[in-house]
Amino acid sequence: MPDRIDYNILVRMLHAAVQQVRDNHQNLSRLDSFGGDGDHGTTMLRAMELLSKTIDSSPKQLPQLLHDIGWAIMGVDGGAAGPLFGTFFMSMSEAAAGKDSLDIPTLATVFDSALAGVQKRTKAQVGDKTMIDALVPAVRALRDAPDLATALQNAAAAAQSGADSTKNFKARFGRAKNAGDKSIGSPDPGATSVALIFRGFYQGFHSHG
Amino acid sequence: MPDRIDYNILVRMLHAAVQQVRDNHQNLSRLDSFGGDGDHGTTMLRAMELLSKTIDSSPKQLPQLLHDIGWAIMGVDGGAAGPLFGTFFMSMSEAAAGKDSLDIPTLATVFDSALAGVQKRTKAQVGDKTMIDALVPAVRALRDAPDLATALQNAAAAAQSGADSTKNFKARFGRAKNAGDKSIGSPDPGATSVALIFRGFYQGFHSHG
Amino acid sequence: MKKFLNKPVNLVAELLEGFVLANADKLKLAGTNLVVRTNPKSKNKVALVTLGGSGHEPALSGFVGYGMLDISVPGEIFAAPGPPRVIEALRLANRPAGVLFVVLNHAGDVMTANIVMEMAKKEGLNVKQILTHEDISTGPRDNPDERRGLVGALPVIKVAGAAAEQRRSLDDCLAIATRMEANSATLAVAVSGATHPCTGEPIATFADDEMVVGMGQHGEAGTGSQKLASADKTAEIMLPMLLDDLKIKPGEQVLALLNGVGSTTLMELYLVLRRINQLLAEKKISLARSLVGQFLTVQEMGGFQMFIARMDPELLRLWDAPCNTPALTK
Amino acid sequence: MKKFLNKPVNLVAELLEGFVLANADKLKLAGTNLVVRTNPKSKNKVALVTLGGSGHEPALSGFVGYGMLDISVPGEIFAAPGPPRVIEALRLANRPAGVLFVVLNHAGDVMTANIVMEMAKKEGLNVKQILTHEDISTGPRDNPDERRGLVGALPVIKVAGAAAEQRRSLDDCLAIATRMEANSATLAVAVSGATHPCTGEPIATFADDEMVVGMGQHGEAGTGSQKLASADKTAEIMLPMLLDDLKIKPGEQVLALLNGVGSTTLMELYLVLRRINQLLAEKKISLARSLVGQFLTVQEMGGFQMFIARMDPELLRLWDAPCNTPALTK
Ligand SMILES: Nc1ncnc2c1ncn2[C@@H]1O[C@H](COP(=O)(O)OP(=O)(O)O)[C@@H](O)[C@H]1O
Ligand SMILES: Nc1ncnc2c1ncn2[C@@H]1O[C@H](COP(=O)(O)OP(=O)(O)O)[C@@H](O)[C@H]1O
Ligand SMILES: [Mg+2]
Ligand SMILES: [Mg+2]
Ligand SMILES: [Mg+2]
Ligand SMILES: [Mg+2]
Repeated sequence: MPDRIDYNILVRMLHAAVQQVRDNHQNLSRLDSFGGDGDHGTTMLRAMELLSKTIDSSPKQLPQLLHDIGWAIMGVDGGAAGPLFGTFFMSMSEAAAGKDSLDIPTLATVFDSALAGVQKRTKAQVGDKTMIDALVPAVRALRDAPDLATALQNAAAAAQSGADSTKNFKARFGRAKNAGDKSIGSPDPGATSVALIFRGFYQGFHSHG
Repeated sequence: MPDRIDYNILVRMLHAAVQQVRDNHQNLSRLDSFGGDGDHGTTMLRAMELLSKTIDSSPKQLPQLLHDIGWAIMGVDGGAAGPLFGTFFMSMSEAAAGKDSLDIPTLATVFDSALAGVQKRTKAQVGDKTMIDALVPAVRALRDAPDLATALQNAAAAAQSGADSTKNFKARFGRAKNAGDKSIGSPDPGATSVALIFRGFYQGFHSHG
Repeated sequence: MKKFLNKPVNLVAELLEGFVLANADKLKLAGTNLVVRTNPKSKNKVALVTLGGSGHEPALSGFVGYGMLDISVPGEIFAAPGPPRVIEALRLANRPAGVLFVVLNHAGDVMTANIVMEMAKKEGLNVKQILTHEDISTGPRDNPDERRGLVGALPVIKVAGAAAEQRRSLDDCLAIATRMEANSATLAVAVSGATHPCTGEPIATFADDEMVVGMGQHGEAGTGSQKLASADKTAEIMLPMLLDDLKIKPGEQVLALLNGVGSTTLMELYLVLRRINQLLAEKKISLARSLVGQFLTVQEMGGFQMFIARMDPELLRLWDAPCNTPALTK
Repeated sequence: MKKFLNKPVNLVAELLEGFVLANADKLKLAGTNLVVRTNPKSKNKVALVTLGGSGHEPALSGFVGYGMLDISVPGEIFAAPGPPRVIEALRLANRPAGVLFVVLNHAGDVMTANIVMEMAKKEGLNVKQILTHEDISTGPRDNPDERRGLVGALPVIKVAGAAAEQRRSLDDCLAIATRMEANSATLAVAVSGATHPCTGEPIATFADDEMVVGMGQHGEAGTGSQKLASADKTAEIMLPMLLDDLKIKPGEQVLALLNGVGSTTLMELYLVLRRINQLLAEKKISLARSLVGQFLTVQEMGGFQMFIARMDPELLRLWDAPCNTPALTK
């Protein structure tokens, strides 16, 4: 396994994340239909297709790619998810400024920045049944891993269990907060998207032969 | 039985007609609901209540009363029935001009005038499933009767069988014409109203003791 | 449909009270519930008067105001007013310049109008009548008696009203209204019914995936029951029927009016207008003007009326002239 | 509900095409589907920009035109536009006189607005933001973050837009908008749901005789599920809650706005306005102005928003000032 994520590896990771959302977007919309407005899968699919297109159109340079992806996703016009996931990638780019590859401490810093960026946009805390519930543990899991593969594997697992944990919560942010108890029993769609993306990151990294 | 209809007898006849519609207005609306818009009973009830009020407010003079009743019914704002029944009474009044009572030939003339007035307002012919189907035979029956009681009894019977005959017709006038075959099987509401009114005329005349 | 209503017998009186309250700068009630302008038009100008059932708000009283109507006589729900209030309106409007009396072709309205026109003649009122009947679904062009008057009354009132404000004579106003009317065609499509606000009875029923082309304002059955189509397809079905009826040729200019009748959204109507524009362009017909809105409604019914008219330079100028009414302001 | 639609992914682009076609005298598209005035306002006047989801036609793009907005940034159906198109709009509107940026309090809109305001600051654009949040059902007056922005955006845009046309400074326009906003209160009631035009999914469901006071624009549950009431009774339930929230006292002047959200008819809204007028008279509060229409809709949803605002002479003057937009013309 490589000990740095360079442009090419990042692209593989991103493509794998795109594929995860492609495969699961219907489930994401279904989850959003319990408390929200049922469009999260559509929005995420559009965001990921834009991501994929941006890889083709953007200069082949790591921070620039992350920036362009973030900006493209911001423009998805799909409600809360666009600005939040857009901010995620744009904040990654800020922390990756000047770097053409990421070693493990840099990767942790980059994801810390992504989390901080998202948190600047929302007052949602862990437990409020949002993407924050998957993002916080995923980013935390990245910090103390011995190598990149373990870091990304742990992050994916933490994101997944963070997403799973939202099943029992009552939504306190986003559209779903107005739905009362309707969302209890199913995981938050945004948190589920975060888990899919981190799973993709790990798979994309791992498949690197 | 009297051989002239004076103001007082006319008032009794009118009151009895009002009562017939009061007792049957729900059925009239029901009949209108098959092909029309279901309001004929309501409209006729409003027309007849106005008739009844007009008797109280109008000068106690036969042609004037018929005129005022016609004008009041014209103002009922209920679609086709108001102008048609209003014309009916106003045209009676025209033929009764200058008379304070009606003998049998005059009565025939007065109802001929009523029918002619209505026919001026509509191109509907016998067989088109409208009030014309009851009105034409009723007025015809009045013409050759030996006395007023027989005249009014025959007219009531003829109106009723005219109304009954409409059961098998397909509406070609009024709202019901747009309903296709929906009105086949039930009598025309307007024709049924005519039958009720003529029944009332006869009863009111007859009850005069 | 669940409606916010009070007692049915008071419905029209109460709705008129709220209506003039909401438009107090433009309208008030006069006489026996006649809707008149707050600031009456100069007596030197031709007056426009119309009549029609209620329950189609904002029509027809919503067209009272500068540049359009002077008086509207609202009837009961879906029912023409009787002659007494209509002759009252014509007496009120009567003036040397004359009165143009706009009647939509529906049996009750026409019956009332005929009675009233006879009275007006006897009384020596200076009134001329124009009958609107542009619904192509109920009869061929050469049998206009059978054609109902739908939203096409709006353009007729608009251009004749503009002519009146420009002090054109009664004969001119009538000629303009007649020309507008003769060059108009409307076709309706319905996809869901409504309930009568007084009786609670359904007006028309539909199969789950049914749309009915040609359905009338009160749920009168149309001939064109078919499967619900897309916005584009619906435009492709309906527009050619209208162009055909009017025999519109390449190079001509048309006005398109899309009138939502209730729960069909403006969003949907914009899609239809977009396709109309494309289809006209293909045929080299120019979409000179368009108007999209809910002008003549049928409660919460789903569907719309597509109106097309051949326009000439004068009609276009009159169409563009200023007006200030609750339902249309230019 | 059966709708006339084409492909969902093209819905917003297509509806905008039809929308600007129908209002070509007032509007056009610029940049990335930004709705702008056909005749731009002088650069010496403050510009007004807003953003918001589509599917609520005629809102918000229907308020673009003389006396109201300069640019509207329409998002996808029921979804805020993302920052890129909004910053594009602010750059386009930017001018020495400044830009007033009107944001309705909905999570997505606010998130976009916050990002964009940070960018605008960095870029040195002369922009100030006003947030509208007058829905009294979602939070107490002292917790304005929880209050959604409903039809109250219309009067805010109207008075601030009028001030801008009168060459008032950006600070003045902001102060006027803020005063209008602070004196506004809205309460919604819903009786029947709608379907999402892209997914076909129902937005909110109701029991047969249920009405829900406080239901939001996207079917967000309200607190006040109760039995469907008459027009009079509904006014009697809702109006006091608004007057209470605003602490309106006898002798004060109010503006009442009734916004039908879809299949509730103007007819019904007129009944409600009539009762509001009576109730206000009883309390010696003056109904200075009123407006009834369908301005901010939620597809074919049944129900309406009742808006009340305390007015002062300057706000009334600005409310009465001329405007010329698809949805409101004075
Ligand atoms: N204020 C918020 N803070 C954090 N996450 C949020 C917020 N609002 C929404 N989300 C996330 O976005 C998801 C919904 O996204 P999406 O359905 O695409 O947007 P919308 O709710 O505008 O339709 C939620 O499941 C949640 O995870
Ligand atoms: N054109 C017409 N000629 C003759 N009678 C008519 C005509 N139109 C309607 N009617 C009569 O009126 C009746 C319907 O009256 P009503 O329901 O009160 O009016 P509307 O049809 O306007 O609702 C019909 O049953 C028919 O007898
Ligand atoms: Mg959603
Ligand atoms: Mg959404
Ligand atoms: Mg009827
Ligand atoms: Mg009727």
